[in-house]
Amino acid sequence: MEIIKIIGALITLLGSVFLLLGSIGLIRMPDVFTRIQTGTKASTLGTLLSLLGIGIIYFDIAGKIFLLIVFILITNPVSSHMLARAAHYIGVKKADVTVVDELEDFENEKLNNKTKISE
Amino acid sequence: MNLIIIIVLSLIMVVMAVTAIIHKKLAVAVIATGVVSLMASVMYLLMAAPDVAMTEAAIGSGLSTIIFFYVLNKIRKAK
Amino acid sequence: MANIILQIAGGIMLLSIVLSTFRFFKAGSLVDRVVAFDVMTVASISLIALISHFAGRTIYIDVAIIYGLLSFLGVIIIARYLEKSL
Amino acid sequence: MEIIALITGFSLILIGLYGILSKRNIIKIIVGFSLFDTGLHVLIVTVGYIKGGTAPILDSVVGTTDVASKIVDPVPQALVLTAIVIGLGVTALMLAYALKMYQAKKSLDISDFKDMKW
Repeated sequence: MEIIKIIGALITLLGSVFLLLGSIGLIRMPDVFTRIQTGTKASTLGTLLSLLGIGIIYFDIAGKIFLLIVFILITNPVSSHMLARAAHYIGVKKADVTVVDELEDFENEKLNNKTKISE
Repeated sequence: MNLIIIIVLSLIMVVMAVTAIIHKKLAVAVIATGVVSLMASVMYLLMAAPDVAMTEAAIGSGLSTIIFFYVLNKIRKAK
Repeated sequence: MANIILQIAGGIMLLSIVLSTFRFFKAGSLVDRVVAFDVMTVASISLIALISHFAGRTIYIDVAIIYGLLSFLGVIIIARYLEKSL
Repeated sequence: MEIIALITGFSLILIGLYGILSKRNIIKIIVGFSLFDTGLHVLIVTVGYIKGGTAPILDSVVGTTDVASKIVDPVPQALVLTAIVIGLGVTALMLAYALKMYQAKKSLDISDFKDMKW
């Protein structure tokens, strides 16, 4: 039994290290969009791993932990996607090293098609 | 461990409350109030009150922010 | 042994919350602050699960379930406010 | 541990009171009221805490025989639970009045509303 508890604690430690990496990236990244990306990916993975470790230690509440993991896995990327779209819409400045912006290309193409049809 | 957690949470709560009062933009003040409510919820859990923590999480940090932003949007639209 | 490892993990999670508080103060726009708020919420869900281990009551996990259900509503409403389409 | 939570609650009450008394924007006054509310709730919950106690919920950890020596006081928690919900209602009512006042005079400054002053 003790070895299972140590395995669960190590998985929780790994998850907390991912959370720390996410917030270090939140400080060091150059612009808003990269900050959204690192803040969502790393922190979602860290939370999933640490909850999984707690679920391994206490096996009788594994159902609740599974439910919580599914909720976080669904809701967290959706909210950060909406936030990134809002940031693009209000015209937040991008970093100088940004090369590809597919949403802007898509909207320009749609605008061109509309003007072509109306002519 | 509990002592360290409660000291850090208290510092964050006081600093965020001062920010909510002295900042000029209204949206920043509302988000800072949400952070104060979030940390207060974890503090209730350390004070052995999980039912109060649940209510504070649902109402103070979720619903209150939604009402504030709804009214800010209405005020911006009426301008 | 397992208890010491979990205490170290709790310390790292607290450090993560404090670092995202720095980003909240040194923000360039409103979106930065909202991202910092999101990271703080997710880190405190993990912290609640650890506190339920330290207190020895597994019923504290229910608070984390409430957070996981309701925390994304605030971020979505702020995003709609920024897009001017609420 | 209790003394730190008490200091935090008093600090939040004082900061909120400063915001209510000194700010001129109506939304800022409501934010100050919300902070005052949170500080008061922290204070009341901390008063009911007993050292070494656990949550007043009966399950396999807390048996029914020696329950009174293990749990904290549940009455302040029930009071705070009611006060949080009533605080939400009061905040919503204040925000609705703030919206109506803005639509009447196109201003959020509290010193523009002196109709009842004589």
